[in-house]
Amino acid sequence: MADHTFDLVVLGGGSGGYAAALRAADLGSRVALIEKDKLGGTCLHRGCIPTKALLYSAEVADSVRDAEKNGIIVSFEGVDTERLAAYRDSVVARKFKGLEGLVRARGITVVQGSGRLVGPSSVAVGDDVYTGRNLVLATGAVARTLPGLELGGRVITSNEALQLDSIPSSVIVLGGGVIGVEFASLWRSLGAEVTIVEALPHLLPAEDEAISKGLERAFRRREIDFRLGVPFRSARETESGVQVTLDNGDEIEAELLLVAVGRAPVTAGIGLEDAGVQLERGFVVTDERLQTSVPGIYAVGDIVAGPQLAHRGFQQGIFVAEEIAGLAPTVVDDALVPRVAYCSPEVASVGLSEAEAIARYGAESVSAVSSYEYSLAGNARSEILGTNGVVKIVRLADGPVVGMHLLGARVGELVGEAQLTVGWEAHPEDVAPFVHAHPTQNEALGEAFLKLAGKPLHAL
Amino acid sequence: MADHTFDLVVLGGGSGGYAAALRAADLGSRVALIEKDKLGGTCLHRGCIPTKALLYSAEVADSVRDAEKNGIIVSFEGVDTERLAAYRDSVVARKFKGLEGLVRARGITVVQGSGRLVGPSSVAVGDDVYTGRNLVLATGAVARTLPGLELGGRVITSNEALQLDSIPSSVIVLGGGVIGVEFASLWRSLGAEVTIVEALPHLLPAEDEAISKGLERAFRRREIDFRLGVPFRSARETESGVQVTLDNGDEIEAELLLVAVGRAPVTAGIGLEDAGVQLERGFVVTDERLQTSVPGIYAVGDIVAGPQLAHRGFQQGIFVAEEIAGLAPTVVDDALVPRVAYCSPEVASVGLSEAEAIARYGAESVSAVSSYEYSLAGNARSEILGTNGVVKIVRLADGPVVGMHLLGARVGELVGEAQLTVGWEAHPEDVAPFVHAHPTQNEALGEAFLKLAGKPLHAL
Amino acid sequence: TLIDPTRRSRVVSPIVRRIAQEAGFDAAHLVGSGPDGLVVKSDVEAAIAAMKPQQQASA
Ligand SMILES: Cc1cc2nc3c(=O)[nH]c(=O)nc-3n(C[C@H](O)[C@H](O)[C@H](O)COP(=O)(O)OP(=O)(O)OC[C@H]3O[C@@H](n4cnc5c(N)ncnc54)[C@H](O)[C@@H]3O)c2cc1C
Ligand SMILES: Cc1cc2nc3c(=O)[nH]c(=O)nc-3n(C[C@H](O)[C@H](O)[C@H](O)COP(=O)(O)OP(=O)(O)OC[C@H]3O[C@@H](n4cnc5c(N)ncnc54)[C@H](O)[C@@H]3O)c2cc1C
Repeated sequence: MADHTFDLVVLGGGSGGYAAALRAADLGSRVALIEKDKLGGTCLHRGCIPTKALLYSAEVADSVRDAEKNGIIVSFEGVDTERLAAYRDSVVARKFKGLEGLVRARGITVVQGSGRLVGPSSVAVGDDVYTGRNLVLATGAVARTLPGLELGGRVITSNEALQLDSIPSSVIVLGGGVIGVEFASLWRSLGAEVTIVEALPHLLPAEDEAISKGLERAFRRREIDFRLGVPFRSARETESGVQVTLDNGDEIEAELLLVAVGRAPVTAGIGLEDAGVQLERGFVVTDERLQTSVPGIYAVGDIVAGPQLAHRGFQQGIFVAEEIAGLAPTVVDDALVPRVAYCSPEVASVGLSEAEAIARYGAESVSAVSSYEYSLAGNARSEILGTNGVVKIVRLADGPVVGMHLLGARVGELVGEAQLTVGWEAHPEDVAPFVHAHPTQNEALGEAFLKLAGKPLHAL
Repeated sequence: MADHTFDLVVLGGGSGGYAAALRAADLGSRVALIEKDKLGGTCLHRGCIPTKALLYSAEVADSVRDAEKNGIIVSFEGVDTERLAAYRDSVVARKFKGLEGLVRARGITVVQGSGRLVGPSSVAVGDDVYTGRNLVLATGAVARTLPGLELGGRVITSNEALQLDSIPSSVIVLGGGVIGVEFASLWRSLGAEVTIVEALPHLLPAEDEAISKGLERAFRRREIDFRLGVPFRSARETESGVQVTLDNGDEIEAELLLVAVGRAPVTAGIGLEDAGVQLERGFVVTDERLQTSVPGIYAVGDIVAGPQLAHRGFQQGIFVAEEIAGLAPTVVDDALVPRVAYCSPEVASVGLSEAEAIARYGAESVSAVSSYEYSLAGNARSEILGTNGVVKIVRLADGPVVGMHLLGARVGELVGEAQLTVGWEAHPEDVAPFVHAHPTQNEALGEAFLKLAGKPLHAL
Repeated sequence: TLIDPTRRSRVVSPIVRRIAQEAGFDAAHLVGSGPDGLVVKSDVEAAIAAMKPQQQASA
């Protein structure tokens, strides 16, 4: 048994863990980063990156189908799944190489293997023990399923969905959250018949209702089927596929069933409880500065309850490294973490939905919160792209913008502006003097701000 | 001769004029808007909108050509110029209809005809005289040419270029400014051989040199030819095309010559001098609050020297309407007007180039200004889109960001975030706490801010 | 005291910083009510409101 001593030991090399390691090394710490699989974790290998590569191929397929409308004459001959896979893998490989290079350049010791907490400051990997003045837990999350629904065969998760070597002719997607709608959109673009089953009354139920409804309209136009507000009851494999029964007795059949009902934190069997790290429903409990119940042990990323997003992991990882270095960084506010769903049309948001804002600020008076929806029909660039959608801005009366909600092709890229607006507590009046570039889609944000500031230009 | 009295009379119904009219009407004024051609002016009918529609078709053509790489198998069968034109015209028609609706809804009196100043508060259109307590001049600009270079035949401007009923096999583009590089990019995507001739040493010479150089590299890869730093000497039509001779004696030949050497203000022959409105090199002279030398007469848009952009016209139009209404609006700072070139790759910027910042702030000490270039090679979303480029941020030492400069596919949409950052005088440290959504292109801005704030994440 | 020049509270918004600057003080010198002592817009606005009667009194 060999002992290795570091300033910081990070367990898990995904978005949260590697961000903590990179930033700590940058600040002068000697860092060990323990990873049982591949550096980059879910996001790089089985999450953000491969899905977004495939979704871009889907976007290309859609634009090819519409190309004639734009005067570009093409014939669509199908999807080459081998090239699709090669493209997806090449993007992942290049980012992976970049990450390995970064980690090497910062002098981080990468330990390959499965780690287990063996005390308040030590992690064992096989016979080796890695001791740090501080530990960061970043073991991430894995797809969960519903009680009674066994994974395997034609019942798959995003992991298998990403590795399929053909496009299914039909799919049932269980769960209308981000991962569900992204796969539904992807498969539809590549030719599949898709049905989404969601127990809550809306697709993307965490988003502002106006956005969910708009997405539902758009999906309806794309002939993506969905059953909302009906819980799943059971599924069974048939000869040719999977048959799903809903709680209302309805039966649906398809070639595959994708289970996308959420992701469970990976916190069992790695010695957390023994070391005194408090858990709640499987998530690691932390204070607002991300310290666990054991002083010196921090947790970041998907194992900390909240939005399971890679950039939240980055931000928390950076935070913890700076916190340990005594830099007293700014607390990460989950409400200010931007959210993007890369389905077609895209959804992007930051801050509070209208309902959340009213719940928080509108208790005393209904006029405490106001909102405005600017239709992309008024936006020239969206017209050029042939997309519909909406920009919804939620503000406090005579107060700052507290939420921005976007729907439409490519609006994911507008979330940076939305994030700074909400994060910096801008009033629409602060944005109004800055007339946006014409003809851009970000002009739609500009128009919505102008309207909220009482100065509509291209709107009534 | 009939007399008509209004609160405000606006001469010219382009971006600047109609914005002034809309905002003034909104603020309760009775407004006459005089337009000799079509409401919407250059931008809507011969500028921003039709070019961006065609450039989107060009983008579709490019993505079709690359589609195989993404696993989408298509065969490219060519450009259908009739459908291309129909698409372009349908976008313009829909925006035109929207604008007419807006102008009608705000109760603006539209006067069809050519107007001429006949006093300090009156404009004559044929036999009618329109008198306002205030006048706004907004007659816009038209393409200019070089001395000795006559327009006509195979020597065309953007007006004719937009109406071509076929894609030329080869084109020489005279002028490497925004309009020049956009047409060069468009035609190249649609199959033409293109040569740009620019007397200054760089394409987009008004942009930060790093961006110009990056664009030149990208155009070289696209096999767009260019001759920089060599003035044009002469051109003559041949049987099959146009032959251009450069100052160094080089000769180039192509089917067409597009003259894109700038746009001259439309200020002659409309009674301005007689009414006492001072001109300088053809532009209307105004104070910083856009009032001309005649009290009560204002000028907006391309006739006022400065960046000739539609949204600057909007902003100035809004400003003047509010100024007249006594709202004391914030002065429009030309340096904060965002700029986008919709070539492939796109260019977007706001604020000062590094050279401009050094000239303005760095006189005493070289360390007064610092900058950072983040390569899009580090950005996952750009990798997915298959684009190269750079985000360059210029800041003052321990001070605000004063310029942002972007190159890469789709970066035009990032200019909204850049505009607020520069406009609100944010420090990189203000942005750093807001980790951007992954994987977006706006994350590249986030990374650049992190680096400038001394906290690089995905960078060395 | 409301404004303490030795205080270094956190400010992340250029807008918040500017409103304070225009009112003649540094937002970082306030006690912040945001997460972890962050100075938010309403803190600056409250400070400005609290300063007003004082200014009138001294004028
Ligand atoms: C299909 C899909 C699409 C997604 N798309 C997006 C998106 O577009 N944008 C976005 O922001 N987020 C997206 N996410 C979410 C994102 O992937 C996660 O939020 C992010 O990966 C969480 O980072 P993490 O560091 O907490 O965990 P992970 O990335 O899961 O990393 C945890 C790492 O720890 C390792 N590990 C676990 N236990 C041990 C152990 N005992 N010893 C050693 N190593 C261990 C694992 O091997 C893994 O590499 C997506 C997720 C999925 C599944
Ligand atoms: C090819 C091209 C592409 C462009 N692309 C962009 C872009 O992507 N983004 C951008 O921001 N800008 C772009 N521009 C610039 C933009 O079009 C102009 O900045 C904008 O139109 C200026 O608005 P304006 O109101 O000053 O003038 P104009 O739009 O030129 O409008 C002036 C109007 O006045 C009318 N008029 C003139 N004289 C009289 C008279 N005596 N009586 C009555 N009416 C009169 C004209 O008919 C015209 O309608 C582009 C320009 C061109 C040529």
